[in-house]
Amino acid sequence: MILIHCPYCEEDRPEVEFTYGGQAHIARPLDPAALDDAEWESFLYIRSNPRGRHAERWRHAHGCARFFNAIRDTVTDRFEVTYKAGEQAPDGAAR
Amino acid sequence: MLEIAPLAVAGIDLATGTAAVNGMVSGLPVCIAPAAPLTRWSLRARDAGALSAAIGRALPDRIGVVIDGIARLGPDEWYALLPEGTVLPGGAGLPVSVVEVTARAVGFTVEGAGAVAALARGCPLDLAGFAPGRATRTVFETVEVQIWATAPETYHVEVWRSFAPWLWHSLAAGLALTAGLD
Amino acid sequence: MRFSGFNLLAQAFNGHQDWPEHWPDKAPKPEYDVIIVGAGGHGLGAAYYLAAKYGITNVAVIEKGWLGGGNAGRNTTIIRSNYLYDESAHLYDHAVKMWDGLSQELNYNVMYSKRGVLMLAHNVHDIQSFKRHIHANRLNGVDNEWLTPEQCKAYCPPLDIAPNARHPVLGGALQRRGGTARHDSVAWGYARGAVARGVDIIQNCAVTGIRRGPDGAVLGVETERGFIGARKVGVSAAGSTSLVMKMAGLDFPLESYPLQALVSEPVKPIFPCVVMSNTVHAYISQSDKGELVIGAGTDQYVSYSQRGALHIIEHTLAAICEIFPIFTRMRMLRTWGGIVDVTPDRSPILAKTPVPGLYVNCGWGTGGFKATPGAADLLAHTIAHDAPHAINAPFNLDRFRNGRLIDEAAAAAVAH
Amino acid sequence: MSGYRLARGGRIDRNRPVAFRFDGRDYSGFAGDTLASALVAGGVTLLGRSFKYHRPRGLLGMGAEEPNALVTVDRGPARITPNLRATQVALHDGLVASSQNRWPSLKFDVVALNDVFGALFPAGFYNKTFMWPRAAWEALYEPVIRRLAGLGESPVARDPDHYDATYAHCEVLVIGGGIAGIEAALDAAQTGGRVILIDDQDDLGGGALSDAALWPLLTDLKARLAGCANVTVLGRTTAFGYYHQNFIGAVESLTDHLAPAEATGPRERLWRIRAGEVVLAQGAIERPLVFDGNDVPGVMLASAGRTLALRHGVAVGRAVVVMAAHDSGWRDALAMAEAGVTIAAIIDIRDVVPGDLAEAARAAGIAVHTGCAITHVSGRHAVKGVTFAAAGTGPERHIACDAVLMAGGWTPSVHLWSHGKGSLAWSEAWGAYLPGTAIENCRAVGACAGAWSLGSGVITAVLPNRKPVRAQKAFVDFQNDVKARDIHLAVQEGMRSIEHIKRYTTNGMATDQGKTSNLNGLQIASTVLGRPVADIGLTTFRPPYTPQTFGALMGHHKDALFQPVRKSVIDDWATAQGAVFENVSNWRRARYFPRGGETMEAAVLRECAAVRNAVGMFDASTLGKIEVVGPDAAEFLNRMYTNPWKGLQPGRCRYGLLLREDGFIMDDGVSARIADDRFHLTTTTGGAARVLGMMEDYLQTEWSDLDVWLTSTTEQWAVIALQGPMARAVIAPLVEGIDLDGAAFPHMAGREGTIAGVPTRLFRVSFTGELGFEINVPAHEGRKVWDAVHAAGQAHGITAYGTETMHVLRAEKGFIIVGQDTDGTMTPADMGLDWAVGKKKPDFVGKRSLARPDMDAPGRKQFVGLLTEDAGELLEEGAQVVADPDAPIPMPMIGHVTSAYRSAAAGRTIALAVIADGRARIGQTVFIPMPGRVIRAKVTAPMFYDPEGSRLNA
Repeated sequence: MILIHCPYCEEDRPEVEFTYGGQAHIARPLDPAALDDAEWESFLYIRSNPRGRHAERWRHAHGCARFFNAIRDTVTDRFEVTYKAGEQAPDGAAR
Repeated sequence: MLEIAPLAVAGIDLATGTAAVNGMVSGLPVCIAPAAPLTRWSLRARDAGALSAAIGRALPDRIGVVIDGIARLGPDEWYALLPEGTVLPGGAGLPVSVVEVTARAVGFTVEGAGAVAALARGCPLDLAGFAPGRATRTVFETVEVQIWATAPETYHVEVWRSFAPWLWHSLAAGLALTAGLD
Repeated sequence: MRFSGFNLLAQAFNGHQDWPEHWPDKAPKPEYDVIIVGAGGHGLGAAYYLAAKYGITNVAVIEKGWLGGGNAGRNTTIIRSNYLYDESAHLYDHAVKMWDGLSQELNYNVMYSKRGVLMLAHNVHDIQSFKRHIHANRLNGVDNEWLTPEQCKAYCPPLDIAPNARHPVLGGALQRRGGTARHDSVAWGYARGAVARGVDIIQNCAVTGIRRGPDGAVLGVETERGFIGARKVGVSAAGSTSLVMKMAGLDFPLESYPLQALVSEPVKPIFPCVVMSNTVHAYISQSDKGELVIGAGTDQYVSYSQRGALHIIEHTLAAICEIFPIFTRMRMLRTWGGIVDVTPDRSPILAKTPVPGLYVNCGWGTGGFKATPGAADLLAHTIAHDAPHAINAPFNLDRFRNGRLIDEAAAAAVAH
Repeated sequence: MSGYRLARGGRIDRNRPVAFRFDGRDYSGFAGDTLASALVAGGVTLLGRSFKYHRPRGLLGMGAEEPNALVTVDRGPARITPNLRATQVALHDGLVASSQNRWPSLKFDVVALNDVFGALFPAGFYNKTFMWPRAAWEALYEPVIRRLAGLGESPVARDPDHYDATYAHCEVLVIGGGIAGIEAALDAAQTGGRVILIDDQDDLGGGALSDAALWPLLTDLKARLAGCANVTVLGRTTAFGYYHQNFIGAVESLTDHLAPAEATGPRERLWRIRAGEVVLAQGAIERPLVFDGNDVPGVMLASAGRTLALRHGVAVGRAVVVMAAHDSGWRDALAMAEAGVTIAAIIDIRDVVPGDLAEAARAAGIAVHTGCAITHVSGRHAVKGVTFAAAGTGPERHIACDAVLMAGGWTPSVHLWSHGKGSLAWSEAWGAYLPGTAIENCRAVGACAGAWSLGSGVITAVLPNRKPVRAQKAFVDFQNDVKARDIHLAVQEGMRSIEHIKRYTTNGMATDQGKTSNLNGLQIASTVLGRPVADIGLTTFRPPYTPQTFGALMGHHKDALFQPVRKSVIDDWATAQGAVFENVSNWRRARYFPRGGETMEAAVLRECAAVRNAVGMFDASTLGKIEVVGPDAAEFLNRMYTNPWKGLQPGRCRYGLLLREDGFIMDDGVSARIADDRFHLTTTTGGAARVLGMMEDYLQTEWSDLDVWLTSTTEQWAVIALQGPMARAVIAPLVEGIDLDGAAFPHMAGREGTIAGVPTRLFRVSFTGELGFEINVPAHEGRKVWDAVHAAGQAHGITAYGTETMHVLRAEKGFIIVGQDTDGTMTPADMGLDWAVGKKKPDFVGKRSLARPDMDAPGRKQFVGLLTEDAGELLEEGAQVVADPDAPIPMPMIGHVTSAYRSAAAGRTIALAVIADGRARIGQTVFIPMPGRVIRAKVTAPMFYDPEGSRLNA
């Protein structure tokens, strides 16, 4: 049961209050019609799936109900940092 | 053929309790009772000031804090538990959302020295530090609830109506189960 | 030396001293015709069929750890082919047909046991979904039959069909040819068979890069133990596929999730078949050693750590005991986690890639073991012919661009 | 000394005899005994049979490491538990236990034939045989193997016991209640934070309980501990798993140590503990020695012998020989001698032994043989004597004895440390792995950290012996019957990784999970491979530390509390009416209301006729409902749904179609615009949470500039669907503030007013094709309004109907049900819903995906009607549709039946289906192959009733 620091509640809360939202920073194109099928495929389906630092989205579904972003190490499952939706990942910020 | 005895009480037969239940959890007394009728409001706005003006009531600024029956649950979300009959202005045309949800949820009170232990059976939060005047949305096992610390060793639990029978019996089972132990 | 009861008896008299090494430790040769990355059941099997069916024996299987140590060594060993769509039914049934007689083919007892896979229907939606599977399976030549609750109980006595259960059993879809096999024996059987036909298996040799020529075609792989050349490289690395493919500049529609499973202490067998329930998200069988083998869905987030979470185990066991209340007093002996690679439509990718000479077999998610012989055979075919077989042609990379998905999971979506 | 109970000593209450039964015979022990100690006291040495060879097995250890003494305990009907370690079964009055894995009896086990022909069954034998003849595997070999498999019997009845679970938090969690653990807890207590101390015994003290010299210190420490209010001691509790960020799973046994009559409340409790710091004090496990005959019942660990003597006042034998490779063997022998046990001799493999020990042994009259090794143990069901020789190969000497104690050194318990992903460091001194560096806030103390002085010794693989290893019955894994020779065979056959050796031999895969076999297996592999142990490494430690009850891990998610059943406020009324229910997602909904023993078909035909001809009422409260509020409400819905919303006037309703971003239909529902900035959105029952979650995703992360907020109101509103020509007449007398006239209140309009005095949002919405209203009232008033409408409807023949009738009525109109007619792979065009797609809208969720080549390629399945040639033939939902029923298998399929019903309105059966290029096939005949026959049907438009919609707009 991982403890996740919710950037809105500013508290560490248990994993069962959260839902996972997939890879982060894949912004939906403002004008989808402008993308060709390969670019649209990348937006929909291609994922980095790294072994190591992964920028991803979580939602504090049973808490403040907000989506936020996180950098997590997919080998140790340790959260390096969490930050609010719309913000960029603090580069290399170690928590 | 392997005959398996039928269930004594099935999930479909559970009903929300209508009277208080008293018992012990980890050797401490607890009383679980249906809460008094209330009105409930979901209040949303990007700008707390606009919302406060729209409904004419003060709003807590920190998430997890309650002021006069209104808790701040998120960056743009407040939830009000107000006396029966209260009506709030609808905020029409304003960049706010005022929605009455009185009937959506049912409230229980969990009181006594064993209240934290009773809630800890299913809530993963460290409620020891959850002082009166705090409120939060969290879970009890797989069911979403809100927990309000209304007074020392006194908690108000909000749960959506259709989950209430399960939650009532899960809380009550903790009492009967451990009542005889210590 | 041939495996047989006779030889076992003969060897009993001299302390079994003459059994040879299954797969001698080999240093990699500088050049092979084909390199398979990943010594799981699929990879070892592909090497075996390249040698056995296509006479391509100058093959190396390169494994970063110990052979059979990935998902092949840690799954719940279920075999079935009652998938809905034509493409999936043909793919998985190709494998189930090959399971029959695999022990004899490999001269290695893989203990394929046709004990039946029973999928339980708990609501009207399940009934409609399973009936659709049964009718489609019949017309695709895949056995699958509808059972009433009483017939389900007769087939699997520990089942509780009480009408007032939280999720009452309203019937089931039974594939009698489904069942289980011994996972380690499959990997070891293929490894022994491949080595006997000239294939080199190189363990503890992680691939660190894919070298390509000026025309972009594959030249071989960089490894911890130096460069190993090959014009054809087949990647069958399950959860690590994304990492290996990035070495060739390819981004894949894949995400790797932990999949937890557990076994109970061994008891006298009482559970005759495999039972699966989509509604409560759990499945169960009893191994030939007497251990209940129990699994469920994946954890919710991408991860390569095999630690697993306690609340997943709690929900899985609650689900199993809801349908089999007699097992509440059984005890959990061991839990473990595998890393499964999942595609957006939950169907595998078994195809050529945009890089000439680079082939991929991945995306099997939670269902890779059951497909082992079929996937191995088709990967060998695709490599040997540099073109997919008709059965695996639909499982290409293009489907995610043109929208021609094969979405088995969607068909099970929750009801109206 | 009567039997094997010592005249004095032991931490038992000799005034409280305890009667119990084992394998049908009566015995008696004392309070403070375990089943194991009481049996040894009663002279029982044969306690079980090994898994593969069914060799006779006696006690080996004294706690969680016990691989042999596995028993079944019977606490009454449906309370029978297999595979319990007798060393961890507390004795209580009336305990009934029995041995396992033997037929017909423990003493005369026929299956021991496996042992007689053991040479035929080395490690991995089952891979080499059972392949001929091919059918024999399933017909003969596997059934026989399964008959012999398993240890105890599986429970066969519903378990009447309850289980409990709880979370807990503390600043310091100490696991292991020995001296080191208690001291760590006392130190932690000084900081004032919450401290939890876990120990699997019912009495704190761990190893010290068997060391009389430490009892005074123990008594003092336990007294100081009792004085600390902030320390919680959990006895009879096993910490079984170490998860992320110091989250520890533990199970407390609450009643198994009590006589069944006194056992009230839950049987076990799962503790989910979040700790600031974890201190591991789990001690170490003594290591057996590997020599010919080391599995004869009566051969056990020296620590077991000492515990029996000092803690339980039981002599393990009348003449005991100790085979040592470590100083602790000598100390145990001396302590046992002092307690009155006759030690016949101490044999030590080492040439040189610490002088003080040798001296003390001679002073106690114990024969000492250093530099020697046991080469054989005589006896089958009990030890009769040992043969030993200098360096194992010198001239043989014999000693008559009835027990042999092995002291092979100690293995620090690093199980939980490893679960927590702490690194391990090889220690030559211990000949085992010690904790390295932790990644969690965790430290190890006492023996499990290698910081406890138990003396020193040498590490041996197989004791030296003239006989070759393959000729020795020298056991490494006592339960799975793994001999040293099996590890040699594994390496011979090419298994070089420890993981391969473990899986090939099954060493360490029994119910004790290698606690006494992993290190010996590793040491033997190291000698055979010629590689240092530290290069080979250990197999992975996985939870649980010891086997844990499924029931405990489920907590209270059992029986009625397994999962919530969501019921609407009308459910009680439906139950009273004798409704038959169905599960839909986690709701339960009334499916039909049989009267007088009607079948479902008969009831549904009656309910349909009532709606078509008079009026019917239906509980639609379970539909998902979302209040969309804010200035940008219409803009937001415009971006989410395929339909245009900006032009919809307040007071009007619109059918909305929602796609996933991949272009496939995900949900639908009718929504009403209550005001410019307020919509009342409806979703399917199953899709409610999914739709709200998806909308919040887009709103919060893609379009966070929009001023609009979503509030779930699914359970705020009870919803009564009133459908039928008489619907308006029924509610006319109840409604105030709304002009119900057809023109003033047309189809797809929404008004606010009151009904039966209750505020309502009244919509003219019809999912049946009849004049229809959906009455939304606050849920706590739902039943009152339902009753009022039901009463008002009596004069008009009002009839309650269920989901089955709703399905038939909507099918007659060709309305789709998402999740039944669609399966997540259909586009709006496929389902004939292009009219709901706003062509002028620049974008909506899924629009770009619809432009992908395959999304409107020929051959896509399209939504159509199907009318069987035989009007009475009811198609089966899910049946496949083919163009040519005579094609060979695999027969090409062109679609399937999604919905099929008997229709009163159509006077025949009707069906809906999705068929490749379906619309182009309207009028053509298609075939539905069923087992043994083919059904012919005509493709039609998906519409069977009032195509013009005249009744709808009445």
